[in-house]
Amino acid sequence: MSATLLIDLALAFSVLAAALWTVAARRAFEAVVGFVAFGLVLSLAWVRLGTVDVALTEAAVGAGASGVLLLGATARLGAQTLAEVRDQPAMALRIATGFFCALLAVALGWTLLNLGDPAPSLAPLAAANLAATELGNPVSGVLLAWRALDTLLEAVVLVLAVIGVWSVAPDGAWGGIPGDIQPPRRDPALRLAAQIIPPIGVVIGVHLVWTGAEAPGGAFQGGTVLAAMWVLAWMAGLVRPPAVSSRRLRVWVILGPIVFIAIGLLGSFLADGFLAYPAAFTKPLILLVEAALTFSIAVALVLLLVGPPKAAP
Amino acid sequence: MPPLAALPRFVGLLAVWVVIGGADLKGLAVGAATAAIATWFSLRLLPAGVLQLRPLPLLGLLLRYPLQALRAGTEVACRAFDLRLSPGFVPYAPVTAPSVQRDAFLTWSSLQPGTLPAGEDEVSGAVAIHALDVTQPVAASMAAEEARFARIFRG
Amino acid sequence: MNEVTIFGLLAAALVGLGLYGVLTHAAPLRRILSFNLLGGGVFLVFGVVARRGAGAGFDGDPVPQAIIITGIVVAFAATTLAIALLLRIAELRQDGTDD
Amino acid sequence: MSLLADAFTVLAVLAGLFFLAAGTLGLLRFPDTLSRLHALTKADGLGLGLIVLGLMPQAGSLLGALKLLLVWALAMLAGATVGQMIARIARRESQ
Repeated sequence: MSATLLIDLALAFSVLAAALWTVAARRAFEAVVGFVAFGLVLSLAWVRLGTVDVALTEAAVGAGASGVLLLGATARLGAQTLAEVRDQPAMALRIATGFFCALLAVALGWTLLNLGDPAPSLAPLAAANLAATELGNPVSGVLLAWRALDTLLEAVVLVLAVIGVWSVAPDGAWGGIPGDIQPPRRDPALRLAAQIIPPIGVVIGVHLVWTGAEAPGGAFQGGTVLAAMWVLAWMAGLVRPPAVSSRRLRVWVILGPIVFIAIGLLGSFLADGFLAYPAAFTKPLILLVEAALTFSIAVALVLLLVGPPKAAP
Repeated sequence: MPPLAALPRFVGLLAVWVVIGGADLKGLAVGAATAAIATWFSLRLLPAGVLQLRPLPLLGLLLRYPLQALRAGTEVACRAFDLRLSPGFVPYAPVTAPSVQRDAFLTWSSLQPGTLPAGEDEVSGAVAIHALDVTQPVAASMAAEEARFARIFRG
Repeated sequence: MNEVTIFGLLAAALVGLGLYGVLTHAAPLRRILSFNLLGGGVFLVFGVVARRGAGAGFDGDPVPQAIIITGIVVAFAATTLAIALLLRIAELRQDGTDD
Repeated sequence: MSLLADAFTVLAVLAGLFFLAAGTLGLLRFPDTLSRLHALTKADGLGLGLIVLGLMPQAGSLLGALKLLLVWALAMLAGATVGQMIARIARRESQ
């Protein structure tokens, strides 16, 4: 048995163990900790599957941002589970459910082991079209050129999620500052870290976007890092977001999708169609879209993590 | 913003860009713009002039650190094997008044052998230092480290 | 046996486990967590398919890989919305104004 | 020369692994939360540092080695910060 196989097995067992813990833990807090661990080990599995782009996204979004969100929610929920004892399914029902879920897993596993050969692949096509985008990273090429519509819709989904989160605000709080007001001097250690780390994180986040054209990275990974840095400063009480009624804030959130759509429409007139790039300007336009997207993704993620407004303006 | 006071930060952040991204010319232009934005953010979080570092004492402190880390790690490792513990809190009143310098010293001391600051006492204002072995001279080593640490700041 | 086999089986197990959690947990937060495990399993299926499609000098088929990134971000957006609803419901219950 | 560098890497990484294992042992054996934090901030920090030190000759360039050092510095800063925050809460709860 080779060393890489051993590593893969160890990784798979760690992911499965963290997932089991997440489902079986007694308290919500323990389950959330299990879930964060799940995301981190899973991101290593992505590296082993040869896709560092996904690994970065998983670590930043799946473990990092989700962890902040879920831990915050657990703390605020406290002992409230929002479930009654009578909501728990009976043992017999649980066993039956478990049986059918296991059956589904076995069927899926069997299918995955018996996929036809040779495997269908769009890799040669992606490689052939990559040259036109002048990018070195095929995943960025797919995200911003070939499947640009998916990426545009994804950016729009983030905007919709922000609208959704804001809309659960209590009536009286509409138009106020989003999120809890953080105590200005909660913890000296946190405050010090929030004074030193964010500028370094900004450099790392922008670099992830910049390098995404050639190497693993991109708008989503970099944008998440930028958002995390701002949220860190916010948690330490050093910065606060503008009110949700602020026009400036709203423009920031939609800037990315707007620029994307505008350049897409440009393609309708100057190139082959909507979201196609004029050949001579492909790379600069992609970089422009990516920069605007990064900014709006970062703002949207911050607003999603911070939550709806809590108090009147 | 005073441009000269921000220069060391800008240079430091640009250095971070070069370390993670290399120094090709096109990337460096983006890196400089990024470092400028990051410097602006840094100045918002920590105004210029609050932390004035003296390069040589700072270098001395950093060069001494690997030895301290080795001592700290070895001590914990030994105690993990033979479980010779008498854990507890030792109150320590830092000489430095509450400030960024003091916060920095406390974070620094949590990486030194045997000491872990665990928050201030509401009444006395002294910092409760948790130690694995309270029979060691914890307060004395904190005081020595604080004197050493204070030298890296100007003024 | 190779990484495709191992992570393919892991993906199947995660889908089953996540679905079980969604169906049997009564507390909404635990269902959200389980739903994300289920999602992780589905993404891993995509990842295995991408790995099988390695070629043209790439470690995997970049098209499914790009879709996974899109999926992770959309799943996160859905999770934030679910959590916001959950916290609001909890707030209303605490105020005793939910009738 | 490269043999010497490889030997150094193996030794340093093994030493790092030893301290990580010792830190984990402390995490399991120490009696209270605050003592366990010592195991995490100090033994694991040293373990990670030795692994970084061992990998530096393998980085291939000065910038690569400095990048490893940057990772370690950020990990230490994060560890020291979180360690103090948990210590503060643990002390309040133990009182």
